[in-house]
Amino acid sequence: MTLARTQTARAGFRLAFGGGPLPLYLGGAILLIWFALAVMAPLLAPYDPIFQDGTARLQPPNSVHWFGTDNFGRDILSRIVWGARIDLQIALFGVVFPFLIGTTLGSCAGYFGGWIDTVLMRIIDVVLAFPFLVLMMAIIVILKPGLSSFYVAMALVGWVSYARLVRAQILVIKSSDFVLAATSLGYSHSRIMFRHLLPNAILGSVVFSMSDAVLVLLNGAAISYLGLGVQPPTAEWGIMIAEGQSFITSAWWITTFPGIAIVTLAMGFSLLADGLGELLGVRE
Amino acid sequence: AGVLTIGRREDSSTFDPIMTAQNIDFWVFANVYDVLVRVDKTGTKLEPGLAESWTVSDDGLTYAFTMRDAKFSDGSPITAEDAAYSLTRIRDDEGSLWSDSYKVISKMETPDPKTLVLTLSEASAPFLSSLAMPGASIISKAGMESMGPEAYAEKPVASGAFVVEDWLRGDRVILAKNPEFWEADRVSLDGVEWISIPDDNTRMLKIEAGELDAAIFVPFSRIEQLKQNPDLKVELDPSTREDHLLINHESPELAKKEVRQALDLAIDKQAVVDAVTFGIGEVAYSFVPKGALYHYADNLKRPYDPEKAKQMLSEAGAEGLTLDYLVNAGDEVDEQIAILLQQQLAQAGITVNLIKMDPSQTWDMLVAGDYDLSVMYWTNDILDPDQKTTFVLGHDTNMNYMTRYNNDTVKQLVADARVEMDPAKREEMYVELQKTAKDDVNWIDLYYSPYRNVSRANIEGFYQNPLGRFFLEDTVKN
Amino acid sequence: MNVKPAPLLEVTGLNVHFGGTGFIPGLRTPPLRAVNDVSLAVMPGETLGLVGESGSGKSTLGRAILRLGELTSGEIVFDGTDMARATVGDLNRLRRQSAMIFQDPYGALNPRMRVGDAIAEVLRVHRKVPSSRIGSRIAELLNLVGLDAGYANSRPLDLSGGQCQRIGIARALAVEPKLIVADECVAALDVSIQGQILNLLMDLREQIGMAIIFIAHDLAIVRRLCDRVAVMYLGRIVETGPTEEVFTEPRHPYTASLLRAIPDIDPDRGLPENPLAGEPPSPIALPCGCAFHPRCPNALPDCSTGEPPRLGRDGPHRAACILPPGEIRI
Amino acid sequence: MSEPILSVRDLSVVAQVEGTTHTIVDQVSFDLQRGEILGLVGESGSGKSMTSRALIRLLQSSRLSVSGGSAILKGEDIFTFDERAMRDVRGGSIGMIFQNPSSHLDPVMSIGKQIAESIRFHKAVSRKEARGRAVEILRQVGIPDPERRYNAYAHEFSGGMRQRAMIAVALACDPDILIADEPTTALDVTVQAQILKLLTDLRDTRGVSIIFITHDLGIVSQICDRVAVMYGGRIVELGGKREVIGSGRHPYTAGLVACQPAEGHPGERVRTINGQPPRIGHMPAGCRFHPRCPRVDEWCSTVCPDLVTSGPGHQVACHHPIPHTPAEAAT
Amino acid sequence: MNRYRFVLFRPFQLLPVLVGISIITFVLIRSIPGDPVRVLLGPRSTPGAIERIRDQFGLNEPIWMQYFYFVKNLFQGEMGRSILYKVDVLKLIATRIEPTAVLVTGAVCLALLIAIPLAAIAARNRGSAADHIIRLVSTAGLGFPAFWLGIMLIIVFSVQLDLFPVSGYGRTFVDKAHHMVLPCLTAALALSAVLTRNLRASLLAELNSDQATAARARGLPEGQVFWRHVMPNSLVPTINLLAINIGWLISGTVVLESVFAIPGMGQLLVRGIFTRDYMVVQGVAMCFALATVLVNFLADILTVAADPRVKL
Ligand SMILES: Nc1ncnc2c1ncn2[C@@H]1O[C@H](COP(=O)(O)OP(=O)(O)OP(=O)(O)O)[C@@H](O)[C@H]1O
Ligand SMILES: Nc1ncnc2c1ncn2[C@@H]1O[C@H](COP(=O)(O)OP(=O)(O)OP(=O)(O)O)[C@@H](O)[C@H]1O
Ligand SMILES: [Mg+2]
Ligand SMILES: [Mg+2]
Ligand code: NI
Repeated sequence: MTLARTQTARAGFRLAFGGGPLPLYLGGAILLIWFALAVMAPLLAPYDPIFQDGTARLQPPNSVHWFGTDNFGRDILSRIVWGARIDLQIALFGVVFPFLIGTTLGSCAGYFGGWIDTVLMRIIDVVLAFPFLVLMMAIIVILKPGLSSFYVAMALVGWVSYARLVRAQILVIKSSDFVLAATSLGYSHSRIMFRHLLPNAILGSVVFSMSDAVLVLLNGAAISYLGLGVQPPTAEWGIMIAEGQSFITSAWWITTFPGIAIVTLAMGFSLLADGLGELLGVRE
Repeated sequence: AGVLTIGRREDSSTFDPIMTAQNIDFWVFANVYDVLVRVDKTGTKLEPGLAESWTVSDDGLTYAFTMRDAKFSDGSPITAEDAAYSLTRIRDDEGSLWSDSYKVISKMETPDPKTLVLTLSEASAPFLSSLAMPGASIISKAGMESMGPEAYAEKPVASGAFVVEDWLRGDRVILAKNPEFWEADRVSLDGVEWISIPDDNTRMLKIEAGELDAAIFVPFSRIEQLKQNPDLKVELDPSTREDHLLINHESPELAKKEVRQALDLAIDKQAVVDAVTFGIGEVAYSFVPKGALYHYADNLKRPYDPEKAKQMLSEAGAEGLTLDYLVNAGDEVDEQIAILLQQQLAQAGITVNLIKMDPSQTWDMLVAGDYDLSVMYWTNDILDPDQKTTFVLGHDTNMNYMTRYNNDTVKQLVADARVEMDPAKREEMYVELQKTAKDDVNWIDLYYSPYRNVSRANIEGFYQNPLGRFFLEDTVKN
Repeated sequence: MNVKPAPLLEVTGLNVHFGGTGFIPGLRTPPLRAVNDVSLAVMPGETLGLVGESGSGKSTLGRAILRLGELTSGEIVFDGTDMARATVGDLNRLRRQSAMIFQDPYGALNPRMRVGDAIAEVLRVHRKVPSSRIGSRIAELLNLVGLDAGYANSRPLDLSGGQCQRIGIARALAVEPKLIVADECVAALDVSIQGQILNLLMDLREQIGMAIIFIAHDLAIVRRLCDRVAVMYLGRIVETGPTEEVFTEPRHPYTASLLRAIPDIDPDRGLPENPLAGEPPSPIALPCGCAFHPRCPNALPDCSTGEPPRLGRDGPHRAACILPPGEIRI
Repeated sequence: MSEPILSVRDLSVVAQVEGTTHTIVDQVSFDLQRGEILGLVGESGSGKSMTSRALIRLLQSSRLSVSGGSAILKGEDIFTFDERAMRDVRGGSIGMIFQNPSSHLDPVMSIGKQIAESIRFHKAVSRKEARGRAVEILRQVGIPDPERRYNAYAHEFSGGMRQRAMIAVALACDPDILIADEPTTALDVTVQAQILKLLTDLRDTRGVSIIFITHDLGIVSQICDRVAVMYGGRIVELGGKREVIGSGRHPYTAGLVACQPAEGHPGERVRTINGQPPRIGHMPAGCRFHPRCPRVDEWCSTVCPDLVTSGPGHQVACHHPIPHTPAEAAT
Repeated sequence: MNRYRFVLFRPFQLLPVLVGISIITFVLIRSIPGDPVRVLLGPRSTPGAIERIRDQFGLNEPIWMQYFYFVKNLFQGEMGRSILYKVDVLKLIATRIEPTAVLVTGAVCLALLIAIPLAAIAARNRGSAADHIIRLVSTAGLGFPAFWLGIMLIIVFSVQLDLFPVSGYGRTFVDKAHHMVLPCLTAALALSAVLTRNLRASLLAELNSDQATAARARGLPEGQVFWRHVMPNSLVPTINLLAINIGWLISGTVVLESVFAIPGMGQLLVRGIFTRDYMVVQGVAMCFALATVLVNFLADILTVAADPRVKL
């Protein structure tokens, strides 16, 4: 019976809150640590992340340079700590803009339907059919390589996932009774959309945005590998891996530590996504 | 005997010699085609190729070549007519990338199949050198006419040591020994495979794993480590490559010679050599590369002196200078140099903004003069210094290699040197040019670097001359 | 004879079709006729029961009347205006004078809004009371549906089904409607709660005098609550009339089968001997003639041909059946 | 009276919620005779489904567990069975008919295959034979054209046919007991009547015993032989349908009967039971019904009454049962 | 058969997508600063030569004329000449399409081979150590940059263990399969991480579904319930996830082909972008788009085949 089912769902909701999903805490903790490192980078980093020490090039991890140094004699640990600032920023902005654009367009399409929906779905088809790394490369090259272009490209390419997700959600919720009730009570479109539809439709996207952050980070790294990422000598993990590529067999530490950094941050985000999904009962 | 497999960064794009300007293609052309006149192994002398001998008229306008008894890979003889056809094509064909360099030929005659007579419109000292360029490779007239350019570019009729057996686009070029080659007994290999492996790491791992006989473009960073490996031989062959820092003379502060000299002083080239080339390169001091014809070994070597640089800058009223530095995105070495120079110039009080750009776009910006500094490199295509000098100092159509360097005396001197046929006098003129360029700081010479190749221990004679030609006809696989 | 008052709602020839898309004629899917040529009228203050089996189009009709779903054709005259061709202003008037109560008490409330906010929202949108009085009006409304004013602070998920249903009703009452459409509003509730809601509706009807269209498939409830009843079968109204008359003297064989199938609480009466046989036909491919004829125990050869019989015209009790009244037994 | 086919004693089910243990089904005991239909009534959340699920040892969640009691099926306690033996009970001895056939049938496997699948698992028969039997069962439950419908999927059936298919699946291995958990709640009355007829026919022809879970007292009085009324996880009254529905002695049973809308005249207010049903975690102490009970006193709120015999085959759990006859009431 | 009706209509819906893609690529690649001819000529370019070659490739025409020629050529079965390779792009693609197709299909198959058992183990032992490990590993697997992972696999499996060739594509069937194991594995690892997580979630939901309970109530053993009733129902969303990710996977080949020196379309495309070889980029992008669209189409057919309820 519907009633019984709702009650069980409700119990599940509370259960999740009370007991708390482990991934949520774990993911949250990882992100928090990175966030703290990023904020306190000036205090924590032992060296200037861009200072080149000609006498200390390619040193393996030792007591002076815990994570070793790169081919310019820059301290890897300091670069990773400072890099956290950029990478968190990448994860944030790389998600926020697509999220905003995607949810707006997706909810309009889902709510109004008709030709708006048709046009938008066709555009989404086109963007999806395009190999997106290539699209991003092209956009970045047009705008000139760098972080801000990366954000723009990410926004132009990444919104489709959110649009699809929100649209699908809106379509489901649109036909639910409480939206019908809102219509029957004579509420305006904007009120129904912003007060009733979106708050309920957006959960899935919020959870998705966490795992999307992982993809954004990796995209950033791939873009750096192809040479279109942040401007040198900025410390950023993707570019550190890319620069350390040529030393992968001779000086493993240059790529391994930023690699681990990316993986842990990515894990933090996916764990958080898992936990949030479990908590809010959202499936990807 | 055996097939030599060589790993390189990219695959060939064509086998039509006139359609490309890329080393990657040229280096294979030299295996497949022969030229009238060759550059020798040391890269300092010309020697006979398909032309057995030649005479030059006193006014330097008429060249008479006697053709050797040689055959194309299809068995037909290589005649003077084929040679004339090849040169006409490079001069006149619509798609030719090199026509400008051969416009000087005004007339080609083939009185008999063994004789080719070329008449020039003006005397040209570098002319003979330019015939050694792979673009001027001798192709089969009959073959080209019957196959059409597209098919010929795919599977050419060869005049060189090897013939294209198969070409797996994007992957590898498979060459087989050409039994009809006039020096066929010199060739020991049964064939050659040029394999494209874009990733530097993968290429090195592949040769370490023994899946390749040789690999070219060894990254500087790997040389030391590869040398440790007893199964491998790392070859550092002198090249004509020179890396330099372009300066835009039209940007207001940089128009002053003193400022440019201060920049030169502020750059620690040895540090670049150490950090970027791992000590393998050598500090450069002239635009004519070391070991090349007319290189001036005593040219001025400005010391690294950031204090003096600072002082000169303030004297020139260019304190707190801020410069835009264009970096080629995706080029590891370029990025490394940029990062180093940024820190060095900062010590002389110069702020450098790195602007990373996709290479094709950097090119546009350089042409448009939208930059202050940028790193570029040059390798010679021909033996004679004229080609590079003209591009760099001769006020050619490319604004002196985009530097917009402007010195009329130099310009005149370049033109004079081109037509001067006396080697001793030419040498003097080129020394003068090198001195002036250095004084004017047309650009900043950074370093010379060798070709870096690695081969398995059982490979012998895997050698590249300074112009980049591989002598695979002498390579032996044991 | 006194003058017959004008009906509050008069529906004429209403059709709602779903689907029927496809631009290549051969492959086009036929439309699903969820509501098929329906006409009915509701007087002010009257309670009309709408019964029929699942999928017969009751909800669709209820929504179409309130213009909450698309409609294909027909007229819906509400308080003198044809809402089928309404302007935005007319629609707003309809919204201010009508309301809907839903089957799923949880589903009808936004899970993210507090109860009080949900009611306040209605009051604010329709400017029913000055904002200073909103708080007290919410308390009033909650009291009206038998809830403590303290419930204003709770969220729907913390309430029981019966409480939620009351909130839904309170919110519907906030617009002070002349017409309420209640779509199976007690079907999801426990038996012991059902009665509470029914009583509430009866109380409210007496106090406020609104008209109710009560959709249900529980005939016992309809008999208890409604003044008149309309029976639907596959998108059509097959019988309509005063409740007691229909229940005691059904004129359509389908109504009769329905009444027969009601499980009786009397332990001495067993199962009906021969329940209605067969499955309802697919609403996409309606049979020729009377849609009920394949299952009709009284079917005549004529029933399977021609146009489906129309609802009779005379008197309050009408049926769409060619059999003469009185032929049909319960 | 013959030996009951199933005898449940003191069955309790507990749930772990937020670290605390709640008893959801509390010491439920009843017998099921061969060929009998036992009605299990009570409102939503009273533990009807939980009781039936416990009998096939398939509680929906790992947080739920049977905490005590026994269920003797043909002389053996099924709570002592291992997983293998339990599989034979499920489908073999006890068939389950669920309320919502559309979600309880595998949407991507054809109906016939699902029946044949369980036949093949319980009986060593060939694929072909299983198919033949499946078609036969489909015919028995009144699916027209069963050979063709064998390959149909659940979504291609109407609601009534789906419920028949569900019954067919439960019947696949000729079980002795059918547990029908609200099998008609989602259906309309006409179809409901068909299904009820089918179930009573099955009882009459095959002699299966049926536990019929519902909250519709009308259905109970039409088809059941005996009724158990549940409230808050306990059986509060158990007896023949005439005794329980006609003259229920527990105030809750009486209230339930009284609040049927059919009981009364048009326009008249429906009689109701005050208050709300208890929710899990908020179970009142003492008698679970006492906060809503008209006959409550202090005793009710402290001591939980046991199910005691109050007449032939009639048990009630109340400190103050409604008297049988006016005479009894007077004393 | 009515359910497969969409097969007839879908091609019409694809057309606007392809037109959209072609226009976007056409405009996009041409709006990237940089001149293909200048790239072709390198440092020795002179304005005269540039003009001449531009004329030869029709690059001096207005852009809409170029598009018109492109479409016209398309109808004649040509895609225009590559500026760098001087042959028709279609011919280039023909030689390059196989490795990429093999890479993508191999990766998908391998990913499924990895994901299905892992998800099955995780879901059937929810909350166990195995479940946690699988979830953690798949979460971590998502975070590895492909180019880094690729090199690591080469070092371990090719250089150290000498099991697979370092790079390249191979010529005979067996040889090709041997060469493609590592690249496919690299792509599959990330993909299987996504799939495992998702499939696990679907499986869990489906394991708790009513129909699974009903199957258990029929006395079916857990294994049978799982593989016959739970898995088939969970695979449909996974198929769709795979289809959605196919674009991502195809993009991934760009990096992988460069790491593993596979002569595929990804490399062609990257070089095309960097050398501004308009026609190549155009052709390859269209090809990729077509592939994405076809894969989605295929996924639709599979979904319809796997789930009798679905109508499209
Ligand atoms: N949005 C829709 N699109 C297509 N068909 C629909 C839609 N809504 C309803 N239908 C169909 O219209 C018919 C009537 O549906 P409706 O919900 O009105 O029936 P109902 O009488 O309210 O049934 P129930 O008693 O189950 O609520 C059904 O066959 C249904 O499948
Ligand atoms: N997974 C669960 N965990 C904890 N409690 C549960 C769970 N599932 C059900 N319950 C609780 O168990 C109690 C009994 O539920 P049950 O499903 O047996 O009721 P029911 O009488 O069958 O009701 P309905 O008429 O709604 O089917 C309810 O209070 C319910 O909230
Ligand atoms: Mg309805
Ligand atoms: Mg239940
Ligand atoms: Ni119910």
